[in-house]
Amino acid sequence: MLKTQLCGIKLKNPLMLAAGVLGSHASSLNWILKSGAGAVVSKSFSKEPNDGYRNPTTVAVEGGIINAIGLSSPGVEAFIDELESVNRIIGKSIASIYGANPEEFAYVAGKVEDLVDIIELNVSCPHAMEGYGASIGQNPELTRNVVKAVKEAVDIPILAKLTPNVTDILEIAVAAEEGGADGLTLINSLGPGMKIDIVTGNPILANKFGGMSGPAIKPIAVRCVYDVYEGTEIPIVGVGGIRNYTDVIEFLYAGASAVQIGTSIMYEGPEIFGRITSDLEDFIEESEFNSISDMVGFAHKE
Amino acid sequence: MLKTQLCGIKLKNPLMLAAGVLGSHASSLNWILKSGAGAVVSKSFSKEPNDGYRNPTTVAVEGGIINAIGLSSPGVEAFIDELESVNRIIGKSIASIYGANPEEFAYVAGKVEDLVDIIELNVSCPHAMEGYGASIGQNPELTRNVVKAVKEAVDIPILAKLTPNVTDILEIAVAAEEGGADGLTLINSLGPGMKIDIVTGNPILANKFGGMSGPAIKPIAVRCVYDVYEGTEIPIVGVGGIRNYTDVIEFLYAGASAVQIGTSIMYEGPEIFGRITSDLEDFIEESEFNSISDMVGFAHKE
Amino acid sequence: MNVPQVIEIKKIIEETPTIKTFIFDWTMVGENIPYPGQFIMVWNFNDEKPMSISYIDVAKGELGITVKKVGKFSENLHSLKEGEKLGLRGPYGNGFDTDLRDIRVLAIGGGVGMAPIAFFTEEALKNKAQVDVVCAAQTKSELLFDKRLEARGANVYTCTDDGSCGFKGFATHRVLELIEHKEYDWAVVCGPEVMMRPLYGSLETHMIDGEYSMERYMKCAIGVCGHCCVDNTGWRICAEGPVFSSDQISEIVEFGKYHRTASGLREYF
Amino acid sequence: MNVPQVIEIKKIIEETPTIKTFIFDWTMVGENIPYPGQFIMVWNFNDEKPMSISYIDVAKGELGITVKKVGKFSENLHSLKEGEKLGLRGPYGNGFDTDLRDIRVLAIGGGVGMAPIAFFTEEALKNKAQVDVVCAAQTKSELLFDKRLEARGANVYTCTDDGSCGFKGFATHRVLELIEHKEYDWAVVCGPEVMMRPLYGSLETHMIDGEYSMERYMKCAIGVCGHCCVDNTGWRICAEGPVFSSDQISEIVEFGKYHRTASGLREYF
Ligand SMILES: Cc1cc2nc3c(=O)[nH]c(=O)nc-3n(C[C@H](O)[C@H](O)[C@H](O)COP(=O)(O)OP(=O)(O)OC[C@H]3O[C@@H](n4cnc5c(N)ncnc54)[C@H](O)[C@@H]3O)c2cc1C
Ligand SMILES: Cc1cc2nc3c(=O)[nH]c(=O)nc-3n(C[C@H](O)[C@H](O)[C@H](O)COP(=O)(O)OP(=O)(O)OC[C@H]3O[C@@H](n4cnc5c(N)ncnc54)[C@H](O)[C@@H]3O)c2cc1C
Ligand SMILES: Cc1cc2nc3c(=O)[nH]c(=O)nc-3n(C[C@H](O)[C@H](O)[C@H](O)COP(=O)(O)O)c2cc1C
Ligand SMILES: Cc1cc2nc3c(=O)[nH]c(=O)nc-3n(C[C@H](O)[C@H](O)[C@H](O)COP(=O)(O)O)c2cc1C
Ligand code: FES
Ligand code: FES
Repeated sequence: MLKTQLCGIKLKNPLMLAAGVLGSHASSLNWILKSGAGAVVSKSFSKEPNDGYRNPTTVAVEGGIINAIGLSSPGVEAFIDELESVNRIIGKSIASIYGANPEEFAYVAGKVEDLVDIIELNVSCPHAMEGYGASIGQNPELTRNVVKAVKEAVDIPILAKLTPNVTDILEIAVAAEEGGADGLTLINSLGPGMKIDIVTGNPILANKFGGMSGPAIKPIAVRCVYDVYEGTEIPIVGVGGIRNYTDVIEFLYAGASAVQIGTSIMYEGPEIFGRITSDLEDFIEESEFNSISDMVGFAHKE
Repeated sequence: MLKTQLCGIKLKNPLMLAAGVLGSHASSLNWILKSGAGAVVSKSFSKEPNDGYRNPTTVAVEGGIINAIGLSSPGVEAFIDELESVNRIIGKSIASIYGANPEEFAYVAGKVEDLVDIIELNVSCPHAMEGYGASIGQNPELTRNVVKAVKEAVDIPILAKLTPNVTDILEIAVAAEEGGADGLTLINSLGPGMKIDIVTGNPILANKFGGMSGPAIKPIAVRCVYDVYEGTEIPIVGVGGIRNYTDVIEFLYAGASAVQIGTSIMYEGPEIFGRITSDLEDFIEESEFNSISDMVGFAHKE
Repeated sequence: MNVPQVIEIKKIIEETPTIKTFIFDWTMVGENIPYPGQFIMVWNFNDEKPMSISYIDVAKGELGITVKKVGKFSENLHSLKEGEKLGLRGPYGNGFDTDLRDIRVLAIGGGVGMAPIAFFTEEALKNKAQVDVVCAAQTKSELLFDKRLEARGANVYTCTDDGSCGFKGFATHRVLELIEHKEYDWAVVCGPEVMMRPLYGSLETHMIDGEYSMERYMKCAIGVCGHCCVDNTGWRICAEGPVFSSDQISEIVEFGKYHRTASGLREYF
Repeated sequence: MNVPQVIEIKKIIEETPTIKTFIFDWTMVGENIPYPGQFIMVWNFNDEKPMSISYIDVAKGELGITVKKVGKFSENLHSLKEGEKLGLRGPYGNGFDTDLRDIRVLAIGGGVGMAPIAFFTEEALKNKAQVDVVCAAQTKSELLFDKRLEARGANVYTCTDDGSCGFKGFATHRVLELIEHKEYDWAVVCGPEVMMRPLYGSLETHMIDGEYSMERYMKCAIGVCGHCCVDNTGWRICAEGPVFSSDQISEIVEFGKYHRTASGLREYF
């Protein structure tokens, strides 16, 4: 009953694992698929290996966490081994990639194209090294160019994952659409934010600030999806703070065709996928909807 | 022991009421002053009366609320009556004003200059009517012009209150500083955000989206203060999610000279000012600090 | 709790030509269980306004509000049918003291002000108070909850502006007559402020303390916006109120004089 | 709880030339009370790493960690004095089963792997288990907690690579000798994986089930980043681990073979 599709890719349900959460190894990706996710997004990886930031890389805040993992990545060559072991029979596999310029993005995308169903472009990490992540996604021109280069390099669908940390997310979304994105993933983590230890005066994260995620960011993510739905034509994957089936419904109503779950895995583990799919089935059964796609954009009705 | 000063104005403590919370009448402003606040900021008011948005104007979200009151205001003439009744002997009075252009801001500021100690410019409301609020504060040029016009019109200190909903808050802060702001208030409510009712599909707020406030936004507010402290010379008033003395300390360490408290009044009423001042006194007594000003910017130490 | 729960209207009762009661299923646990004097915010998907709780049944898990048709919002509610939905959040505010065993109470309700008075009276009676109710309306057909409270064991004294129920005159007159002949320890009052103001005077003169329920324009109802604050104390009607003691009323200088509109402009009664 | 609490080092104990124990005041309530096998994240205001809890005293409200000097971070900890501060968050992870009344337990610790083994042994003894401890180190002066556990009533068998304590050889050899002559119902193991791997083989051959504590590079320690997940099950060392049963170990194909560095690249042991 939860069957749906995204950019022509069939999904057994609209729930996906969000990038960077339990996504570094094929083993954890497979565990999430077995737990009921319709698709999994890998941790973002790059051409060359990268250690990421020193610890502390995460700290709790009200309603979630802030993190500055710093895009640690073993590099595409090593990650190919992982992607080859993802069980694509029980669910779909999405590679999240990052790079410093269109060429790097295109290179990495080309390397993994045959191993995954969709490629997600991380142009939105709020704590990436200078030149990476949000420094691309905060600029419509750079965003358009990265999307365009990857679009030209691969034949599978590509999602551009955007940052909410801009004056006008619709402007960036339109640029990504123009660049040829098949869909948009909204949103990457918020802020960034900071937490300071009151005894020593030290910002707790080694990187000082980090992206905020978890239930607290949901209202912002839902608004981003709502706004971008009105101004673009391509499908949207909603992400940010989902913890319950009601949160999933909010995102669908706002205009998302599918959703991703990240931080909430911290509260109850991969089982969250099974619980939400079953709650969602119950909801649809009792509702007047016949399918997930019926629900997409429902909040925009007159 | 908590005595400090802001833009040359003496404060018995660094705690202020934030604009728009219990700030529409002299009576509630006086209640807050009696409860221990060092200063109170009025609800933002304008030249002409404005009803604001239809209800619902607030709804709870994880870690706070979203609101779209819509800058309701009885207009400056009526508000003068309120300001005249504020008890400026027990604490300082700050007028928050808004307008559509530099002239309106300057007009309203001139009208109330003699009745208050400081004027705060709301160029940052995330749910204002087109042309007001954040549509000014998201543009460095417009921000500079509004600040400049008010600076020329009045002789008392002026604070520019900025929105976090921009790609680079430092850029706007610098513009405000260039315009002649004596200080900066960071941050207005976040997002905006949206909450959708899952039964009917309606966005709950009548305005559909609204600014997010409360404990959940604190990490973002602290980071904004930290960043702007590094890039500007004028004092900063920190606001966003303060609920405890530890939150106040985080803001001081990040670089705020004073702080404002808004949404948390919902949890325990005006008594929050008395509780936090007393906790803050205890903290300083046991610490190596001798004054509030010793603590300002402590997180930037080497 | 500060999010509207969308609930079907279970039952609609036509109380008078202009007043209807709407009954909803309501989860009766903890802070969700309302007490008399509290209100809920009612969202009709276009606007949201406060309504006093006029009825509860804890065992059945039911809650009722009673709405008078006076303007756009209340007219819309009156147009709804059973099975249609409204969003409810609350309960909000403080409530009347009902712990009044053996106390001789005079409960006074004017017009739809009888809504919280009816709920109060039922609770007070359960707590073994002796309750006389003054039920005031413009005309006989508009008398609200007089029969309901009589059936529960209260003495109900009605009065109407046009005398159609026997006693012709305002609640003030009815009350004056009563308190000159009967002893009361406590009064509970809800109605238009133009009615409550003189009543307050009379009750004070007769040294009858009590509680008064006030209305002010509400936006948030959760104590943040400050729109419902009253002069000169600054108390929030939605948090410190809507019910105030006689002593508190004496500090509310705007009581009976003015309130504020949506913009915050004062409007004199 | 997932925020470092900055706490003064109350006491520092030099256990061996390369190992120190750090004692802190710790609020012992609810989920804050650690059990053996759990770890905390230690922040020295420059980096943050996992350390097993080696000691608690619930009555006194004390917790201890025991750190071996091996690199930059641990060297920095060793340079600290009593009264200086560290940030601690946790406890994290699952723990060893200590509910082992009358069970004959063989507890095996290699090097600083004795840290959780010591805490385990004390708890298991309190629960009336019979515990034999194999305490392995490179040389006699590096033997950790052998005296402490003997004093608590465990039989302690030491061994060192250089034979300086009598028995020359690895923990594996010591254990083989023991299990060929004595009956055990349960084993508990912590140490380098190059030690645990052959031990696991021997214990399986002798049909001795038990629990093994593993280490992997940790970033978040709260089960989100996925950096500590192991092949092929995907289990998180910080959440489903660090302690795994013999059956679980058989599913962890990388056990004793490889782990991952900060970037996520595999590094073979
Ligand atoms: C604590 C409280 C309890 C109430 N209980 C009841 C009740 O039990 N039954 C009942 O019929 N009515 C009750 N009201 C009044 C109700 O909230 C509405 O004001 C009323 O229904 C009129 O709304 P309207 O839009 O139909 O008419 P309108 O013509 O739009 O309004 C008439 C008047 O209602 C007042 N009003 C309008 N909006 C609001 C608002 N958001 N908050 C407060 N007052 C407003 C204004 O004074 C306005 O002039 C209560 C009000 C308060 C504050
Ligand atoms: C669950 C767990 C419990 C531990 N308990 C103890 C203990 O009780 N006592 C003790 O001395 N050590 C313990 N460690 C090891 C400790 O966390 C450090 O790895 C060790 O102190 C080395 O750090 P270093 O920077 O000094 O040396 P380095 O030379 O920087 O590191 C040496 C090796 O330590 C490992 N390491 C480095 N950083 C981390 C990290 N963030 N997470 C995990 N491993 C890392 C790597 O394999 C690295 O190659 C534990 C590790 C884990 C995972
Ligand atoms: C620990 C952590 C690591 C993350 N790493 C990545 C990443 O590598 N690439 C990416 O696009 N997003 C990354 N994100 C962002 C998430 O994919 C997601 O957009 C965000 O956390 C909001 O969703 P949530 O609230 O469900 O976690 C990371 C988030 C967390 C918490
Ligand atoms: C109900 C409400 C109304 C507000 N109205 C105003 C306003 O009129 N002018 C303004 O500058 N900020 C206004 N704000 C923003 C607050 O002043 C403050 O910047 C924000 O809420 C963050 O602080 P907090 O988390 O302590 O509430 C309002 C906030 C709330 C919750
Ligand atoms: S209605 Fe907002 S404070 Fe009462
Ligand atoms: S260290 Fe992040 S999941 Fe275990």
